[in-house]
Amino acid sequence: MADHLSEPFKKSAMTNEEIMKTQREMRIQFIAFAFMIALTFLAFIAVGAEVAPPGFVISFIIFLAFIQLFLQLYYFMHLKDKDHGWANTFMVSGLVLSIPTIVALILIIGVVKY
Amino acid sequence: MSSTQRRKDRIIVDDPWDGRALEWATHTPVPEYNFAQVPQVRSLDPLFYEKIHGDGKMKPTEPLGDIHMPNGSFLPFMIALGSFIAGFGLIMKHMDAWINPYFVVVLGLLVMFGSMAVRSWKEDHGYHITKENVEAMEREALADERNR
Amino acid sequence: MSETVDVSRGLPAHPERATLEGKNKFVGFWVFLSGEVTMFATFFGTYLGLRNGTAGGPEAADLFHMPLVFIMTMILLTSSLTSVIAITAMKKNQFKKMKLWMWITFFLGVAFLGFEIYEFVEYVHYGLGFSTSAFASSFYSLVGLHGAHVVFGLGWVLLLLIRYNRAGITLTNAPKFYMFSLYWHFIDVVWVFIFTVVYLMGIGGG
Amino acid sequence: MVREAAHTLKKSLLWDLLTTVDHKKIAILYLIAGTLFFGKAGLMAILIRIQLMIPENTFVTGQTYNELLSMHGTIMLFLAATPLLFAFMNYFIPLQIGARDVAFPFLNALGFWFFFFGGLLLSLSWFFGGAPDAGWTAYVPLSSRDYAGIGLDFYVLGLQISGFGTLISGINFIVTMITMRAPGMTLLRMPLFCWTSFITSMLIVFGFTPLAAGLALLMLDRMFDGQFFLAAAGGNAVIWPHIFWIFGHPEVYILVLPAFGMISEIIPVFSKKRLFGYTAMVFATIVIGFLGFMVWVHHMFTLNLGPITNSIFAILTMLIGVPTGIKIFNWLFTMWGGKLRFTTAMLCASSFVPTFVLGGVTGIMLAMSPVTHLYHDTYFVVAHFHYIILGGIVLGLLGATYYWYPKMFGHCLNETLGKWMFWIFYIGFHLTFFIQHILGLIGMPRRVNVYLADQGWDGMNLISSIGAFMQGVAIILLLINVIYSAKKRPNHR
Repeated sequence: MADHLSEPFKKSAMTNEEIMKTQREMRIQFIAFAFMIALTFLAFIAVGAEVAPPGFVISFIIFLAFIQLFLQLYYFMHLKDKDHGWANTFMVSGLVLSIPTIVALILIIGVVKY
Repeated sequence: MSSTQRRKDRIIVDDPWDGRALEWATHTPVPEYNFAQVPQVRSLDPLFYEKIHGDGKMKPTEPLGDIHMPNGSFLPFMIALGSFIAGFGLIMKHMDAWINPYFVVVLGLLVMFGSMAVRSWKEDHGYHITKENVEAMEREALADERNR
Repeated sequence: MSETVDVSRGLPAHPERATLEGKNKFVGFWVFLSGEVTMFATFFGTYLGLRNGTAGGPEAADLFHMPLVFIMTMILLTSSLTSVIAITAMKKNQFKKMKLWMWITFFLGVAFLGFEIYEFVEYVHYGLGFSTSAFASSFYSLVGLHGAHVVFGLGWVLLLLIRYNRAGITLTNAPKFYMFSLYWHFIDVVWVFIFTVVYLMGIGGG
Repeated sequence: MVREAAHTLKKSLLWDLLTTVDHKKIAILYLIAGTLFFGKAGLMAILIRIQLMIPENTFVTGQTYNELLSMHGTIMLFLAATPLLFAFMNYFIPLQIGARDVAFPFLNALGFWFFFFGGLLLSLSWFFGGAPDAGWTAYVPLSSRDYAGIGLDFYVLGLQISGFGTLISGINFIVTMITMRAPGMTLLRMPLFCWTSFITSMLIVFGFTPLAAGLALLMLDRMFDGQFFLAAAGGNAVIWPHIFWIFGHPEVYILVLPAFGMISEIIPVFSKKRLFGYTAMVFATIVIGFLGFMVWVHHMFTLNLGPITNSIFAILTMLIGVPTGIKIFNWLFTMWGGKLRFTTAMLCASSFVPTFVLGGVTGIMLAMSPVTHLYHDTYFVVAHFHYIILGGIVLGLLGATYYWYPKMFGHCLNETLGKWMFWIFYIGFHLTFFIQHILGLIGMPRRVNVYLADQGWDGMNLISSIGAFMQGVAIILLLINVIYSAKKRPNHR
């Protein structure tokens, strides 16, 4: 029991199919990484170029950040996989409950009264 | 045998209120492994269901066997003690302390994170209560129940 | 309660979740991360609420330099990828490869941390102390909290790498490495929002 | 002695308690520590009532009064109610779902010790220059360096540490209920106590993290001269109440939901009927948990944040009445036509229902933002939340104590003493707090340490204090019962 738990393995129990799947996943993760780099570039350029009005630029880069969030969570952290139901439940709950917090701390701190 | 005697007097009945949920299905006092065999749940209010549709005992899902249990540890106390020392050190900033408060803070953090590191470093797989022990304990509990 | 794992066939495809203990850690760590989301949200909210409160001190647009932030972002994003590679190697039972990529992740993290410390020192030089203004306080506490997470993560992975230097991949350390990689990705996610909300919005006005 | 000998080297009891990771022993530790803090904070409440018994009393000074008041609130919520609930959650969640232990036994112990040392740190404040004195909400600038002494430092760090413990335990309970359920125990077969504890733990995860952030801000502000709350440096004092109540409102549900669960366990057993509308109960719990996060601004209606803000939060607050109402009716329908046995546990559980309705109705009244300006910071508010906390949480805890005591300690508590305790407590409770509704409506502000004789408040305050003494007597009766029953071992079936 206990000896099994700290014993290294000689081989992997992966089937060929699973190895293929892992490799496919790796490819997808490289693509996701490329996307993330591209999105970062885009965000920096959008701000650095100073062509668009700030209001638009800000909503644009925040949108890009949310795409990156999605890529990280669902591809790098495997939230898209099976057996992640509870992980999804909690992560989505956390993100949803963060929204009123952030909105309140920006908008309703008594500076402007809505 | 004096402690058996003591327990016999003390423990009155496993299920005094005619309960419905699983907690009334184990012995009293609850053995450290809770259930010798993990019960099969067949309905909401599982124990009540067995009282109506079965023999009033939970059906087991597994044969009696070794039971894996976690080891006790002093580290939780140490980790919390470390945080306490660090916290007190921070407060000492506002006292006329004879010692540099940051010394206390660092000491506390060392105790805290050091204990965490020890926890991570030492592999602790717990221990097993052997099948024989479990059987003996169960027999004893049943005998207690009959003697009441 | 690892009785269910058939050890003779070799490392299971998901070693981090093969035992009940691993599965517990897996679920528990995700719950912990979701709690971290709301904690960081509070810090982000505080920063966003106070970022115009400069009280005559230095402002965001005067301080932040795009190139530095860009390099830091790239380093952290890359370290996120390297930890993914390490975990894939772990699943395939390639211990040496996993170790290599975990070390690379570690050093990328150290580089990031170095830049962050350099950056903070620089800002203090420009007159942005912690108690200069509400903007300064909330900036340092948000970015500093992220930095503290990085420090903790680095200490954690260093400990794991030293402890399991020769151990190979076991059912005990696989969950640990996996949880570290989740943590590291999470740090990266937070940084994505920091560079967007703090730095780019600071430079881009608004 | 096989049962005790199994894998135990001869260890002393103290060492066993310091190192245990067994959920049942940790539960007992929580119970003892929680009872001690409960007794301490209860004593403070009695002292407060002694001070307010007669007009212009000089029993304690204003400063001491402030400290008593702040510590009473802080200890009761963080260090008494929470661990007492955790005691029952720790003991009965694994048993009710058919597990051998919680998911992380080590973290379970860690959670307890964090809580314990946090509480210890907070209590040390009495010996190092005064307890916190800015109310349990510690609003800035009252709690800033300029106005508050070292007590607030103890408040910030003590709560931070005990908050870690609570958070760790919350995560632990969640994972236990996700992965450790016995075969056949589907989610919708979990006992309602487990369900409410699950939602409570979720609220802990999402509520205690903002608290940790808020306390960190206050700590930075006080210890390292941060400028979060000072308008002169660009800060904003409204940040703190926001963060505090983003945590603080869910905190109320963190405490009351397990009490709901206890009531939902007790009522079916003593009605000999299954719980009416189990599924509706579960979903009502989830909805309450979610809405609990969306209403915090109703604590800040008088901060003048604007009419639209106030309206939105007023409406959301009133919405909570709907799932709560579902629960109330389900309890009533469970009892309806059942074979009722009025044991002490059942007395507590059934009297919980009307008491909680009273607290809920005043909650709806307070949710109306225009009228709140009249009620705000009066004894009406005090009466409202004590009806929720004492009439809800404490009655639930008392019921659970009488109900689960035989499982935890092997013998029942004496019923005659129990019934005396219940009636003295119940009558005392209503004497104390019902009258405070009226006191509040005729204008007595909360948190004052003296009042003048000719304001028409004397008689009512006297009655209120007498009620408080009765509650104290009731709790002493409970302790006597514990000792008495350990000797006599009564049996009931």
